[in-house]
Formats: sequence, structure tokens, C-alpha cells
Amino acid sequence: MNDLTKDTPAPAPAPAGTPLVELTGVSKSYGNVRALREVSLEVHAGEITCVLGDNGAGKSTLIKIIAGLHPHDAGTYTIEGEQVRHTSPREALDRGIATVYQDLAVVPLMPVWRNFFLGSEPTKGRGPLRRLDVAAMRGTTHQALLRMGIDLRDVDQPIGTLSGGERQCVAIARAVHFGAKVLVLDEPTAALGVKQSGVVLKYVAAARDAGLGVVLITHNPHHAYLVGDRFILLKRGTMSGSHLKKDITLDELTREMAGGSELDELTHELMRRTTTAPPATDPENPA
Amino acid sequence: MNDLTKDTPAPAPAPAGTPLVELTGVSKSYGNVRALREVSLEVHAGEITCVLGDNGAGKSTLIKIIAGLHPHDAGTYTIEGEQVRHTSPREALDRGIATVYQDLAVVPLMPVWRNFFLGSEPTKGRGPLRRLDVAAMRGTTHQALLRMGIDLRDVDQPIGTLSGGERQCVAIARAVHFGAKVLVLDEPTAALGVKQSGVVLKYVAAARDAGLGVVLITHNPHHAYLVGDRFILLKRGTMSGSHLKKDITLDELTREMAGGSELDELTHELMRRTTTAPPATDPENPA
Amino acid sequence: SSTGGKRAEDRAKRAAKANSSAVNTPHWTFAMVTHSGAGDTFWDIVQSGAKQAADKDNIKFLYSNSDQANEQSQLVQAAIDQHVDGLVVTLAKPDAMKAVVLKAEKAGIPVITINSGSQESKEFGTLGHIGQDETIAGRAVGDELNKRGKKHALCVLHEQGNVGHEQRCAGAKATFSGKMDNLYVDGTNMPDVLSAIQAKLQADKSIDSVVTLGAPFAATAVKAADQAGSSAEVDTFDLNAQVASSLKAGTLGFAVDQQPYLQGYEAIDLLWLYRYNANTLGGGQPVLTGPQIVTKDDADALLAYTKRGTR
Amino acid sequence: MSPVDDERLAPRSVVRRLLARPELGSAVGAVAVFVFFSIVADSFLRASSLGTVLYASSTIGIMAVPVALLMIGGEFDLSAGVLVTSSALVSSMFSYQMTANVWVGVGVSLLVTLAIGAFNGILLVRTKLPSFIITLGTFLMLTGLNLGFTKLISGTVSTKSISDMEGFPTAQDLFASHWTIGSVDLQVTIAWWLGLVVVATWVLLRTRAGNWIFAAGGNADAARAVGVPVARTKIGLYMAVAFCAWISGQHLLFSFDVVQSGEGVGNEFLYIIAAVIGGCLMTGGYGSAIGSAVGAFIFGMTNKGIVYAQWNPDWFKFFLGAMLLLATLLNAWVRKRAEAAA
Amino acid sequence: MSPVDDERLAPRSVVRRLLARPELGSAVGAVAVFVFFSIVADSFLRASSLGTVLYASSTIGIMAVPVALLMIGGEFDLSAGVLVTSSALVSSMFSYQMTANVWVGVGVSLLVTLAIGAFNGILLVRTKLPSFIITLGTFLMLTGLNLGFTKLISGTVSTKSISDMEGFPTAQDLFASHWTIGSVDLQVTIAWWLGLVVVATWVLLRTRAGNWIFAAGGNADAARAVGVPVARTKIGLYMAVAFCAWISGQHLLFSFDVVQSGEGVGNEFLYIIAAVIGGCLMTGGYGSAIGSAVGAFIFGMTNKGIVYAQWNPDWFKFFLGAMLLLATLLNAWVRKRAEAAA
Ligand SMILES: Nc1ncnc2c1ncn2[C@@H]1O[C@H](COP(=O)(O)OP(=O)(O)OP(=O)(O)O)[C@@H](O)[C@H]1O
Ligand SMILES: Nc1ncnc2c1ncn2[C@@H]1O[C@H](COP(=O)(O)OP(=O)(O)OP(=O)(O)O)[C@@H](O)[C@H]1O
Ligand SMILES: [Mg+2]
Ligand SMILES: [Mg+2]
Repeated sequence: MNDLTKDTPAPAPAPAGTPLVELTGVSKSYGNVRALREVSLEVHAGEITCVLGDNGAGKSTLIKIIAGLHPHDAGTYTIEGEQVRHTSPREALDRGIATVYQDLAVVPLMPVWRNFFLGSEPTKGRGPLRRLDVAAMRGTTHQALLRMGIDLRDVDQPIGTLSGGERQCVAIARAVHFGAKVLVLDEPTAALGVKQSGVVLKYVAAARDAGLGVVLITHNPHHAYLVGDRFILLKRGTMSGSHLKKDITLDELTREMAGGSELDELTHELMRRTTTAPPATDPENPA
Repeated sequence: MNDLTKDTPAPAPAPAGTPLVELTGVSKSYGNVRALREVSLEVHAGEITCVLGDNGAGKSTLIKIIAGLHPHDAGTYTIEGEQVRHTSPREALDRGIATVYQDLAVVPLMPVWRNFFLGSEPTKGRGPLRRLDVAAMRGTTHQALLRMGIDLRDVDQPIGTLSGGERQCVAIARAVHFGAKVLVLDEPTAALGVKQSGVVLKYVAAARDAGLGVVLITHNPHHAYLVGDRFILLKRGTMSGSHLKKDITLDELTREMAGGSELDELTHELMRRTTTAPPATDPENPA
Repeated sequence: SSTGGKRAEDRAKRAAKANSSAVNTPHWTFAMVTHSGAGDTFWDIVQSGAKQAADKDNIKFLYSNSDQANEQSQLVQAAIDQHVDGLVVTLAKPDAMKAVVLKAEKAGIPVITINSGSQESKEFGTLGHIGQDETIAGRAVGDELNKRGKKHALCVLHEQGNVGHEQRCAGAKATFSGKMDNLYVDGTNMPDVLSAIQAKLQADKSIDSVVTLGAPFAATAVKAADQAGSSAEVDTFDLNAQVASSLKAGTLGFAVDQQPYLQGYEAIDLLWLYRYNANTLGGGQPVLTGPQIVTKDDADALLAYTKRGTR
Repeated sequence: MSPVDDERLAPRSVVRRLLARPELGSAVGAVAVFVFFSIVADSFLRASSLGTVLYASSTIGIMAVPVALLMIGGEFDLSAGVLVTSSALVSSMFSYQMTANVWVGVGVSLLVTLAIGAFNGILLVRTKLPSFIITLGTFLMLTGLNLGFTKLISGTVSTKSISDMEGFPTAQDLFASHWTIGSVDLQVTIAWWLGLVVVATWVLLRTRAGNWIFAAGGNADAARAVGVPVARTKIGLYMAVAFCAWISGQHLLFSFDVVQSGEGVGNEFLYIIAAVIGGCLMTGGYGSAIGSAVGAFIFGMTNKGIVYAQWNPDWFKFFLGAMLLLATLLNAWVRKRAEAAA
Repeated sequence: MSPVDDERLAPRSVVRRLLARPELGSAVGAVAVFVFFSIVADSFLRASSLGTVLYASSTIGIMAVPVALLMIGGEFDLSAGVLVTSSALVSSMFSYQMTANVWVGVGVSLLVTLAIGAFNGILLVRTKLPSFIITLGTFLMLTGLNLGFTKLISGTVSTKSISDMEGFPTAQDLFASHWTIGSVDLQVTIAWWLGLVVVATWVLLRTRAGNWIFAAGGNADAARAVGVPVARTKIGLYMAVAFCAWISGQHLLFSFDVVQSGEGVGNEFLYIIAAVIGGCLMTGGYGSAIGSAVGAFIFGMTNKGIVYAQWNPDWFKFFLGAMLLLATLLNAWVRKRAEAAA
């Protein structure tokens, strides 16, 4: 129903240069665990900001702050120049920020189509007869998934019975459908097949072209380098680097993500043990 | 504590040529959903069998049958020549089959170290004084994770508060630690960072070198091609191909995984839209 | 010991109150521990009798109750811990209370038993027993039903496993010459009481009288009989305002009263008499407060008393 | 595309599909219980008996509907039973003490009852304690307040009669009337019950609120993350329980005229039992309003059927437990078979 | 490596660490209740009162221990209350009818009680119905059986006295003796209670079974997937409840000599309340045995404290509810503060 390249209304133009979302010196602790310290980030309309980092670096925590799931402890969070402090994800959603969480945030026992529209259900009729527009909801869900390469048997299946990748596609399709200004994706391609990963990257690029700001988290430097405009590197909760695309090569990026020299050693070790030739030089899927 | 390359006891030699695990014509339905039809697969000692396929193709279902989580509806399942029909994962574990599930199978509220040893807790003392060997459990857990590049603050943290990748590392480290004959891994590197992915592939190769049979599921053709010896391709619940490494190139494999020509089109489309140069020709991480 | 503070203030208050009450004996504390469930009409009237006596006798009156034997004995123990000056207990479950009653006596606390347990009371060496044996009350009902020519009666128990209820029904069954069925209903669920009695009357058309064990259930039984199209007469144990007016109106046959007010009042008064004057009553025999059969003829006189909650 | 065309789906008959639904799968147990008592109890099949059984079911069913919704939303309400009594006590005592038209009392009672429901809900979402402990607290407090206030105001443990007060007859028409059709006596509570089931089913399946209820019970964190107002949904559910408690309370008052302050204790479990027999999960996220009605009906039939069968009353509870267990087992078995059928 | 050295961790004081544990966080509420009643109730602080309060707590506490374990394992047992009575009835009636040494009756009772526990557990894992409905079924059936059998055998609702039978004194020593130390009367149940708490804590924290209990309640599917015998664990838990019910039942019998068949109904909730106040999650996977003891103690203190404080008994339940709610709130608040402290 909603193809980003044509349907999404262009976001209201922000004052020139004002980022859609800006975090400055943001910190966050869970109890006595300091997950984020003094992290800054900007998301501009028509740009893709990639957040990269090791496992446990604090990427998802950053995302959750942007999405309004957790309030930040320190620092400032501004949306289009206006300082905010979300107390619920609803507020972020209402400001046009749509998020795909790493743990997907689905309700396992509910049918796929109900999950797809959860929290933003379309209705028809009025007064006491106002009711869910069930036919539209089912149709949209099936179409949106089909476009991602998932041909569901039955949109009435509880989402808990879908495969991991299918579930992830539902979450992404939902965010893309509702994303108005900013699209936040936490490892969207983690469980996806080659084809689906390609579709997601295509969506991300399309969203950017349509003028949305995108935050993308990934562990795949190829994916990141392919679509990203800015790269924020996190390490053990602090920022260890922030680069524009033009300032960095894929090689350097990969090296930084893996923590430098350790990687070489590892590759070397693996090479020695495996009897295979080094992998073909084909570009990573789908690029 | 348990470095596969030296500690794991060599598996008892099976009769020459008998696969460790063999599935023949296995089918499985969930209610009226036919998830697998007539799938066959062999796992040999010292070999890595990769199961590849689109989202929802039935890979995890296959894994769950091998792991004893679901019984199969039709076909035969033999372990070292002996026909089995597991009614619980315990039986598979007792036969030396250790599994990493896609949904990880952890108990969120329990501390990391308890999760690590869940179901196979080491004890000390005897009679009524037989008790968990807590010190050893904590130590082993911390060491095993450190070797994967995860430096946990506190192994007493509930595992539910770990990041997605950290959790996945616990599950993998656990399977590697307990894997005796067959190691089954369902998308082990999905949520992992560049470094951790490398470590996991190293582990997989080490397990093979130590004479274990390995079943690896992945969506990353590079990973698969790097370590795999056999490739089973699933499509919509049926087998669409089975290849030995020598019979196929990475290119062909990637193409088959993505469903053939559709991929080219997609890549093309993405290329056109993004303004970036095609990605560098570096090999995928860490290869 | 001290000259100020809360205690002194209390003492002053007590003194003031003592002047206003009928007697000027010391301000003793008497406790009553019953086997009643919560919010039971019968025990409510017992309590108001006891309170009335306590006011007159310059007594501080403590009340506690539990329908679990274990819990009731703990409550008696709590009263002993508080060093009360006199104790009133019910012996619905005599064996459970034995140890703790003996303990109270050993601690020098005079004990009077009320309501049920006339036999055990003596055995436990209490000062006396005031009440009525539930079995005797039941027998009176059986006799009255015979007198009224009833052939098939239904005994409605609103608490399953309650000893007193079982004794009432068993007593009635013992003297009743017709057939008597038991029916258990859920006393805290009035619609259930209604539909259960209704169902029973529909199932067995030969039932010609319904006996409820508590006053509040009588009106419901009348309604049930009405809706089931049964002409069974409804009779009940105990009284309340509704029962009295129904008796007067003729919708109820009779009620068996055991004068709960008297049980409470007399128990406290006797304790007072004992402490003040070492009096006892009954000469080693239980003092009976019932059963008294109340019919249409007596209803009028009682209506006023039931309305103020003392009958 | 029709899903049945997919080669990955085995065809499945319409009957099996229907039986797999939580609403209908539970009906099999009800039919079995009905047939059973029709055989063993002579008087069970009479029209008048049906009226009695329906009345008994409706008094539980009215409350089972919101309790089922609440359970789908992932919470309990242990105060539901005494809240009914509180609601009746408030109308009765307010009308009597103020010598007001009973409708005024009824209105005040609605406000008070809804306020108590809101109190439960707000305390729950604020403190994040389990609903078991919160509503246990209100259960005990209401039990105490019912008794304490009634004694304070009326001097006894029950209220004064209000049957001679203004407005009583009209209120009785609404809450406690009955129609006699032939030999069947149908209480108005049956209409209330069916009405509530229809409304609740509509809300659950066809409104946004329904979607939110399922989500709040199925995975509250996920629901919150995608913008569902979980806290408001839960408060609303507690208020729905309160609303139905008000209806039940007014029925109690206007059909028995006098209210005993000690009533209602323990009834909360009957409501939960009805919901669970009807297929609601204790863990939330799954169930239906129709199921709760079927559960209440099974309970009502069994409870009264044993009386009609004239079995030895000493064993009453034993039969009740065994029959409920069997009916639920049958329900679950049918639903599982229907789902698993390839 | 010491975790405190990690730059990603804020330092945290020992007190805060202890308060964050489920065992100890709940103790704050207990201290508060104790202090409160010491001030408002003159006789509360007397040594003899302490004995009474401890005894009251122990009778709930003995059952709260296995019930807490069961809740950690993710299940309920609504039959726990009447099972205690059943257990007492079996020993009493068996000994009396067979004119056997009472120890024979006690032994038979143990077997029967364990069998009922195993029945609950097996039915649960076989049918996969929620434990609420299964144990509700056994609850009702046991209630019926208790009354039915007792009336069948004794002709009344209570058993015959067995105090003059062989073996009674020794059995009484074990299950219902008490020591008087100064003016404090300490019942043997207190020793049973503390013993059970110690054993249960050891099992939970230091044995494989304990690990399995947490896992079965925290995520049964995951536990099964990694090879935990979830079904056996749950059956074992039900048998642990049965074992403690046997202890409580024998205490009931040997301290009162005669058993009332209708007792025990409703007590199952007291056990659950104690466990929940002590920090057990209703959803399973979290809690402690010590917590259940603290919960039982809070409940016992409050329940008796109100009596000692001589407050108006009409409002008893109100005070009880309010105090329990406040104590639990305080517990939860302290634990949250302790955890959240950066
Ligand atoms: N419990 C279930 N009930 C019904 N259908 C199920 C269930 N589990 C899986 N399925 C269906 O079976 C199919 C195969 O699922 P499976 O999890 O094996 O896929 P997969 O190949 O592992 O996919 P992915 O790469 O996304 O993990 C999917 O279409 C899924 O919808
Ligand atoms: N609720 C929580 N309580 C305590 N610690 C937490 C909690 N959530 C996350 N953490 C910790 O905070 C750190 C950052 O977690 P986060 O999920 O943001 O990492 P991430 O960068 O997304 O990692 P991954 O790539 O593995 O998903 C981790 O070390 C984790 O253990
Ligand atoms: Mg993350
Ligand atoms: Mg999968």
C-alpha cells in the first residue's frame, strides 16, 4: 500500500541545517551498569546515520533513547531543534519516529495483521460504530510482506509461529509503513535471507531519497558502507569515532568495527586452519 | 576451560562411512502448516554441513528435529546408524548433540552463569552434600565468554539484561562447551559483531578439526562457503539442492540462496539509486 | 507509674467513664473469641449483647473471631498474651480449644463458654456455659415440623463443614418423622442460594418445608419457593428484622430463636459477677438461652427488638 | 490470493477451523455437560429448570465477561467479588441515609464503584506490583469497609430495607425483573449477560481497544514499545470490572432488597474459573468473551445439575470438581485436535 | 578479575547490594511492621506474644515454603489448603478404623498425600492445562472427599479422638510439642518452618534441582530445549507441596487430636500471599524461600498485631489489607531503589 518512494509525504522542511534528531552528550545507566557515556549524534533529513560497534557497545541503548523507550540520564535530545524528554514511545511515534527494535517488539499470540498495525490501527465508521478496518489491515499486511519477499500463507497466523526472519520482516515493514520523518532500524537484516536483506537496504535507500532521516545499526560493514552517509562508532559505551562517508574507506571502517589489529590475527589463524581458498572476491550480497 | 582444539575427547569412531546423523525423507507439519517435506541430510564426523535457504524455508524446523525439540512426522532419523525418534532434547543431548537455537533458549531472569550450565550443571560433594560447583561454573562462564571477545562485567547479571549479541555468545559458548559429537548452530552469527563472528567461525572450524560433525545455518553465503563442506538448500519446505563444496562456486551458491535472477535485478536497482561507488572488493569479514 | 502521657490520659478517661457507668469496679478487660465467620448476623447480635453488658459493667470488651479451629485457638492465645481479666469462648470445635482454654485457666483467667459445647465446658473446668446446644435446637425444629404435619423437609446449610450447622440439621433429622434432605449452598453468594434452593425444589416436588440455618437466608428461600412454584413452607433458625416481619406477614412458618443477645450479655455479666462477687450461675449445669419457637403470634412483639438488632 | 491455494498448507475442514477458535472450542464441553445432565437428572430438561440454570449462570457470567477481558489483558482482580457487595451497599445505604430517590443512590454507587476500579488500575500501573497483591489488598480493605461501614451506619451487619422508597420499582425493573414465558422464568440478568458478551466481543475483535487488550496481556513491553497506551488500557479494564460489579451489585440489592455486608467473598474465583474454563490463559494475551460465557454456563449447569440429579450432597464438591475438570479437559482436547489436524 | 574494576560499572555499597536481593529486600517491610506494632500495641512486645506470633507465622510459613518454590517453578496449587486437612483426616481415620498404631496412620497419610501431589503434577504435565484449573479441580474434589468420607466413616463432620491410641504421644512430640523458655512458648512448628526454609534455600541456590526450578518457571520452553527435565521438576514441586501439607496436617491432628473435615478451605491463598509478599513473581522464575518466610512473618505479625492493638474488629480486614499493601509497597520500593542506585 505504502511505497516509500511515492506515497510518503515529504517531511515538513526543517530550518536549514537543523538536524531532525540530535543527541548531545547523552548518558544512560541501568542501575549501576553504565551503558552509554557522553554520546552525540545527528540525524539529518535525507541522510543515513549508521551506528556501528561491538556487541554490548550500547547501540541498542542509544536506539531505545531515540525511540522514547528509555529516558536518558544526562545530555540533551532535540527533535527539529526542540528539546524533548520522552516518557513513552508513543511520544516519539507521534513525532514521526518509527523504530524496529532488535528484539522486534511483537506480541507472539496475536495474528500477523494485528501486530502489523498495533498501536496505530486504522478505523472506519464513526461514533459507537467506529471499528477496525479489518479488510484493509489484512490486505496491507499481506502486500507489504509480499514486497519484501515473504509470501505468508495466512496473515491470521499468530506471529509467534512465524520464522525468525519472517518476524523481522513484519517489524521492518511496519516501521517503513508508519515512518514519517525518522526511521530507526536496530540490526534489521540480522535474521534475513540474502534477498530480504537486499530489499531492506533498498527500502532504507528509498526512505532516504524520500527525505527521511534514517538511523541504521548493523554489524555488517558492507551494508553500512553501501548506504551510510555518517558513521558513529561506539566502544564500551563511549563514542570512539564519528566519520562522514567521504573521510573513510570500507577497509578502515571494517578495521575499526573489529577493534583494529586483532582482526588480522584472527583472519590469519582461520586461514591457516581451513583448507579452502580465500573466498571469492564477489561483493557481499546484494551489493 | 574447554578449548575445542585440545580438550574435547575425540568422538568414538563410527563404522567407516556411517554418518553421525542422517535424516532421510523427513517431513514435519505444524497443524495444517507443512513446514518440511521430504528433506534428507547427512552429517559426517569432521565435516561441516551448511543448511541454507530463504526466510521461512524450514531451516530452523530441521534443526529442531535434529535437536529433539520436535519429533518428525515422517521419514527416518538415524544417529550413528541407529534409528531414533527423540521425545525430548535431553535424549539428543545425551547422544552428544549440542544445539544453539535461533531464539537462543535462555531464561531471562537467571544469572548468566546459571544459564550457561543449565541442564548440565557440574556438582561436587556427594550424598546430601552434593551441590553445584559454583566457583567453577562462574569461572568457566567468564573465561568462555572472554575468549569470544565478550568481557562481561558480572556473570551474576540476569541474562535478560545482556545485549542481543552478548546473549548469542553465551548460547554459542555453551554449545561449544558441551558439544560432544555433533554441534548444531542456527544462525549463530546473526547478532554478532565483526570480531565475534570471526571467533565463532574459528570455533566451528576447530570443532570440525576435532572430529565433530557440525550443522551450520546461515544467511551469509561468505560464511557458509568459507567453512562448509556440504550445502543443503531449502526452499519453501522442500530440498532444492544439495552440493559438495567442490561442485559449486561462491557465486553460484549466492545466486541459489537468493533465488536466482531476482537478485541481479535488485542489485541493479539499488546501485542506480545509491550514489555510492560499488562496495570495495574486500572479502567479507573476517575472511 | 508515670504521671503524664497517653496512659495517664487514658486513666483519666476511664475514671470519667467509670463515673458515668452503672458500677465503679476496676476497668477490667474481657475478651470474646468465637468461631464465627465474618459478618454473620447471629454473632453480630451476640456481640451487641456483650457490648451492652460491658458498657454497664465498666468493662473493656475485645472481640475476635475465626472459623478455622487453628486460628481460633491462636486468637485465644493472643487474649492470654494480653493478660485479659476474663475470657468468653465458643466451643464449636472443643478439641481444638481444649489446650488453650486450660492454659487460660492456668494463667488465672476465668473462662465462660457460650453457644456450643455445653458438655466439654464442664470438662474443661470453666465457670459455666451459657447457650444452647445446636443439637437441641435442631431437635426442637424436628418436633415443630412434626407438629405442623410436614412430610419432607430440606435443610439448607450455608457453610459446608460447619460443625454447628451439621448439628442443627442432624438434630432436626433425629426428631423429624418425615424425610429430610441436606442442601449445601454458598452463603456468601445470595444468587447461588436462590438458584440452588430453586433447583432443589424443582427437582423434588414433594418437599413441603425448607429450613434455613440463618435468618438472612429465609427471605431468599421464600423467593426461591415462589419462583419454583413450590408451596413449601419456609422456616428458619435465628431472627432478624426481615424474619420477624415475614413471620408477621405469614410468609415464614416459624423461627427458632436461641437469644444470641442473651448469650453475649450474660457471658460478660457473669464474668463481671465472678470477678466482683465470685458468683457463678447454673450450678454446674449449662444455662440455656433457647430454643424458643417464634411464630406469627410472637412476631409482633419482637419486631421492634429485631429492628434495633438485639433479637 | 486465497491461503488455501498455498502448497505449504494442508486443506482443513470448516468444522475443524471453527473448533480451533477459542470461542467455539469451549462449547463442546458445555454440550457434553448438558447432555450428561439431561440423561442423569430427570428434572434437568424441564423448561423451568433451564430458567434456573440460566439465572445461576448469568449471575456469574455478568462478572466473568470483564474478568475475562482483564485476564486477556494480563491481570487479575481478586476484589471483584466483594466489589459487587460494596456497590450494592453504597446504593442502599446512600439512598436510605439521605432518604433520596433510590436512583440517586444507584448513581452514586456507580461513581464510587468506578472510582474503586480506577484505584485498582492506577495503583497497579503506578507501583508496578503484581495485580494479585494489589487487588488482594483492595479485597481485604473492601471486606473490612463493607462490614465496618455497614455496622457504623446501620448498626447491624445488613442494610435496612429500601423497598418502600421512591424509585425502587423502576430500578427493580431494570436490574431485577423477570419475564415468564410459558413455564420458563427468565431473569433480566440473562439479558444483561448476553448484552455484555456481545459488547465485549465487539470490543475485543473489532476495536482498537480490543487490539490493545490482547497486546497488553500478550507482551506488555512490546505493546508499549509500539505505542500502545498499556497503562490506560489496564486502568480501563479495571473500570470495566467495576462497571459490571455495579450491575451485579444493583441486581443483588433490588432482588433481595436487603444486603448482607459479608457477601461476595470468594465469588471472585467463580468469575476467574468461568473465564479459565472458557479458554482464557492465566498468563494473558489469549481468550474470548464468548468463552467466558460458555465457562459460566458450564459452571452454572454443573453446579445446579448436581442438585437436579439429587446426588448425595456430602459429595457435592467432589462431583463439581470432577465435572469441571472433565469439561475443561474435553475443551482443551477438542481444540488441540482441531488445531493439530493436518 | 573483579567486576568492580570495570569502568562500565558504577560503585555500589554493600548495603545496597544486599537490599537488592529478593531475600533481604523483603525484610524491610517486616521490620517496619514489627516496629509499627511495637509502638501501637502494648502487649505486642511481650515475650509470650512473640511466641504466639511466631506460631501463627509458622503454620502459614511451613506451607509457604513449597508454595513459593512452586511459584518460582511457574505454577500454582489451589489444593494446598484442603490437602493439609485431607492429610490429617487420613492419618486419623486410618489409625482409628484399623485400630493401628498412629504411626502407621501417619505413614499411610504420607503416601496418600504424596500420591495426591503427584496426581496434580502428572495431570498438569500430561494435559498441559493451566495449573489453576487442574488444582482447582483437585481442590473441589478434595473438599468433597474430606466431607464425604468423614461423614461416611465417622457419621459426623469431624473425626473421632485418637489421643488414647498407641504411638500418639511420640507422634505428638514430633509434630505438636512445644518448649517453654522463660515465659515464651515455642511450638515445634517453628523449628519445622525454619528447617524447611534452610533446606529449600539450599535446594534453590546450590543444587541442580534449584537451577531447574528457576528455569522451569522462567522459561519452560528454553529449559526443555537445553535438556532440563521440566515435567519431572514440576511433578517434584507438587510433591514437595504435598510433603509439607503432610507435616502441617500431622501438626493439626496431633495438636488438636480431632480434625474438622471442613477446614483448610481458603488457606491456599494465605500461602500464596506469603510467597508474593516475600517477592515471588506470579509469573514464575523469581523469588526465594527466605522471602516466603518473611512474607509469612509479615502476615502473621499483621494478623495478630491488629488483635494485640485492640482495634475495632469490624475493621479488621481493612487494616489487614492496608498493612499488607503498605508492607509490600515498601519492600518493592526498597528493592527498586537499591537496584536503581547508580
Ligand atoms: N509453531 C509453528 N506453528 C505454525 N507454523 C510454524 C511454526 N513454526 C514455524 N512455522 C512455519 O514454518 C515455516 C518454517 O519455519 P522455520 O522457522 O523453520 O523457517 P527458517 O527457515 O528457520 O526461517 P528463518 O531464516 O527466517 O529463520 C515458516 O513459514 C513458519 O511460518
Ligand atoms: N536492562 C539492562 N540492565 C542492565 N544492563 C543492561 C540492560 N540492558 C543492556 N544492558 C547492558 O548494557 C550494555 C549495552 O547494551 P546494548 O543492548 O545497548 O548493546 P548493543 O550495542 O546493542 O549490543 P549488540 O550488538 O549485542 O546488540 C550491555 O553490556 C548490556 O549488558
Ligand atoms: Mg543491540
Ligand atoms: Mg530460522
